[in-house]
Amino acid sequence: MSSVGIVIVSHSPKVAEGAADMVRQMVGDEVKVAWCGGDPTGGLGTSVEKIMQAIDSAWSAGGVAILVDLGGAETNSEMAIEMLPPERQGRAVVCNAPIVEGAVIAATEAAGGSPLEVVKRTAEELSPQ
Amino acid sequence: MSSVGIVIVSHSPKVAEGAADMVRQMVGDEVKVAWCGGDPTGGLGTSVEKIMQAIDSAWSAGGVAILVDLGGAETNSEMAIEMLPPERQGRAVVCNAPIVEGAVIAATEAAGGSPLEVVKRTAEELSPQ
Amino acid sequence: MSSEKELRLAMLTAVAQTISRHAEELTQLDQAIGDGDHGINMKRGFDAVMADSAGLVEKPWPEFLKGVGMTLVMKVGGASGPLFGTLFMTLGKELPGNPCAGDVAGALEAAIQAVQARGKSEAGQKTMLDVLVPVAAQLRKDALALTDLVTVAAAAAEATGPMKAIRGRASFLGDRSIGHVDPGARSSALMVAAVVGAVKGES
Amino acid sequence: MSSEKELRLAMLTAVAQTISRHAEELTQLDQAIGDGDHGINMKRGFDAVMADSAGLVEKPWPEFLKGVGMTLVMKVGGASGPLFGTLFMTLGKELPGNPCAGDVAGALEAAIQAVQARGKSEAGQKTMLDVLVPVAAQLRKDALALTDLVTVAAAAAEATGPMKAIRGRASFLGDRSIGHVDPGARSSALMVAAVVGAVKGES
Ligand SMILES: Nc1ncnc2c1ncn2[C@@H]1O[C@H](COP(=O)(O)OP(=O)(O)O)[C@@H](O)[C@H]1O
Ligand SMILES: Nc1ncnc2c1ncn2[C@@H]1O[C@H](COP(=O)(O)OP(=O)(O)O)[C@@H](O)[C@H]1O
Ligand SMILES: [Mg+2]
Ligand SMILES: [Mg+2]
Ligand SMILES: [Mg+2]
Ligand SMILES: [Mg+2]
Repeated sequence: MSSVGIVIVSHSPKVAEGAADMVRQMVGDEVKVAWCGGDPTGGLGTSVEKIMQAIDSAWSAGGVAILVDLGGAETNSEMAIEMLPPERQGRAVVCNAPIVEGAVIAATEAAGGSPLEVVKRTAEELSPQ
Repeated sequence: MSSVGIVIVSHSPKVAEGAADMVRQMVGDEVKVAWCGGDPTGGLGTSVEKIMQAIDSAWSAGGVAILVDLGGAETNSEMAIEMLPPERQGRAVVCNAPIVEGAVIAATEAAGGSPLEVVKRTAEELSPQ
Repeated sequence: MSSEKELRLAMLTAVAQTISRHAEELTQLDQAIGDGDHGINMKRGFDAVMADSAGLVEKPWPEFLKGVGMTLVMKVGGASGPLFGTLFMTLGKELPGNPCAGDVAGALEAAIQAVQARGKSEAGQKTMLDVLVPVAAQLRKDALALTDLVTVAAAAAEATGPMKAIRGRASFLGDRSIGHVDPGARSSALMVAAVVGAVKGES
Repeated sequence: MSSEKELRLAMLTAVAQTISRHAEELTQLDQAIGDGDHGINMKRGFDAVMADSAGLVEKPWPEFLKGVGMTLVMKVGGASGPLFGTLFMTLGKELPGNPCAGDVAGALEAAIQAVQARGKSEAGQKTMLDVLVPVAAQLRKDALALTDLVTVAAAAAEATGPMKAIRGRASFLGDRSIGHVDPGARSSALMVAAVVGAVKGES
């Protein structure tokens, strides 16, 4: 499967899991989806380690689009991207789009086989502003 | 408490509950928050009845700001607003903002005592586009 | 049993049956360009309507239609719930207590207006409206040509295939929504056929 | 035990202790204008660093600092994690194996650049940068005036009180962020004081 993978990174594991459920309902198994949420000890927050694992499990030849909620989720995701093996960098991007709406839209676009830039752009443009 | 209440309406109960957790973490008990998610039999979707109950439980003299995710959540929320008692209509509004980010921002604004229009506008303007 | 009451029951039963029989097909259409729940949603809605049918059909046409619409609003759970719900509720509001064939076109036109307002949508966007609008036009042209009505509705549903979705979840697919019939258009055509069948006394 | 290694251990211990002692205060600052977890986050980060301290202090300064930064990145869990983590990692990248006082200002300036890039932020936005930037400037002016450094850092943290937050969660509060000290600014000042204390041989 080379369609772009989707990674959902929320401060709340419930939000991340629920958003992944909504993605699955739209795209079934056509797209790899992974999610993570919660700080390293399970409180509200994010964890670079969990983000790296989620990126790994959603990895596809087409790269991954990462959807985040607030500040720390974004900063930690960008940090995680920099810690990827060099050959994966540049093929993992954080979308400037709302986490839930953006994940559904990005996944729908990915299911159509669009490349990473198009998946990212579609999530950013089609989401409610 | 007259600060604007926050209602979170997602297709997924997990998303709605997790977003409410994030709101609570930001504003504690300063703002009433209610959430609902799932269709009338618990699948992914929304339910006008549950939305009306959530509006009722977050109701405040300042009104309620409703955050929704995709299409059906918005349409069902607008339907629910029309079915409110006349004296409550016009004091319940759907924000054109992302559900998770918008809920946190709207609640933060509501905690400052801003009126409904300002809460709505802030959620719509400050959210990632 | 008054014949009007019988007609209401026949219509309701026919619509609920066709939705139930085609639930799987509607869900598959929605799987192709949406979230794959339209058949499930519609069946849940009309099952709830049928559970109330004994009481509903007792009421005169306006209250009957409003009751059906309200149950759909409450039970469908998808975007189609408030949209079809608004359609039926507005039909109920517009039709007189003893409607004749000539009243239906105007009531349907008003109901379509209400659906458009609720959905922020219009015909041409690959939705239920692409069936409802030509059906209203045909009714306006000839309120008694029932077989034509079914043909128009079925053709209009088919004609959503080549359209690009502009509203609803299918719009997320952009050009890839082209080539698939819209589920809400299909369910609208099924309901028209069922209603006409009931009026003609088929079963 | 080499005196450099002792110094690393003293610094680490002093920083971890001050964070732990002020965790409640940091969390309260964050409750006022954020999500109320900054003390918890920082304590989790430095507890993890201390759990590794025996191994970390064995390493020369660059690897030591990179190790501390990496642990903060992995364990803090809030926005401050990658930001302070980047600060320490960049200090480690910039400093030579045997740094002298004169090397610190330049390394800190580079580290601040990296934090700004990571946070898409700059001084004046009511964040940790509002302490880090004046501390670097003071170091550039006089790398040996350690007491002044502590004074500058403390005053800079206090000075975030009247600022309006432009970055981080506190920015959601708009004008209401005014009148509260920024938690990350306060933790930065605490760390500066702890490091200076360790250098001066206080405990
Ligand atoms: N804004 C709208 N205006 C008109 N019809 C719409 C609109 N949004 C969706 N629909 C109709 O609803 C159908 C989908 O219904 P359903 O699957 O039950 O809801 P959901 O999309 O919430 O899962 C679409 O096929 C379309 O005909
Ligand atoms: N973009 C940013 N640039 C610089 N510093 C920031 C930025 N965002 C947040 N901070 C700092 O981080 C602190 C908050 O850290 P913390 O509470 O641990 O994380 P979170 O905000 O994710 O809960 C703020 O007080 C501020 O000093
Ligand atoms: Mg559907
Ligand atoms: Mg649905
Ligand atoms: Mg915080
Ligand atoms: Mg936090």
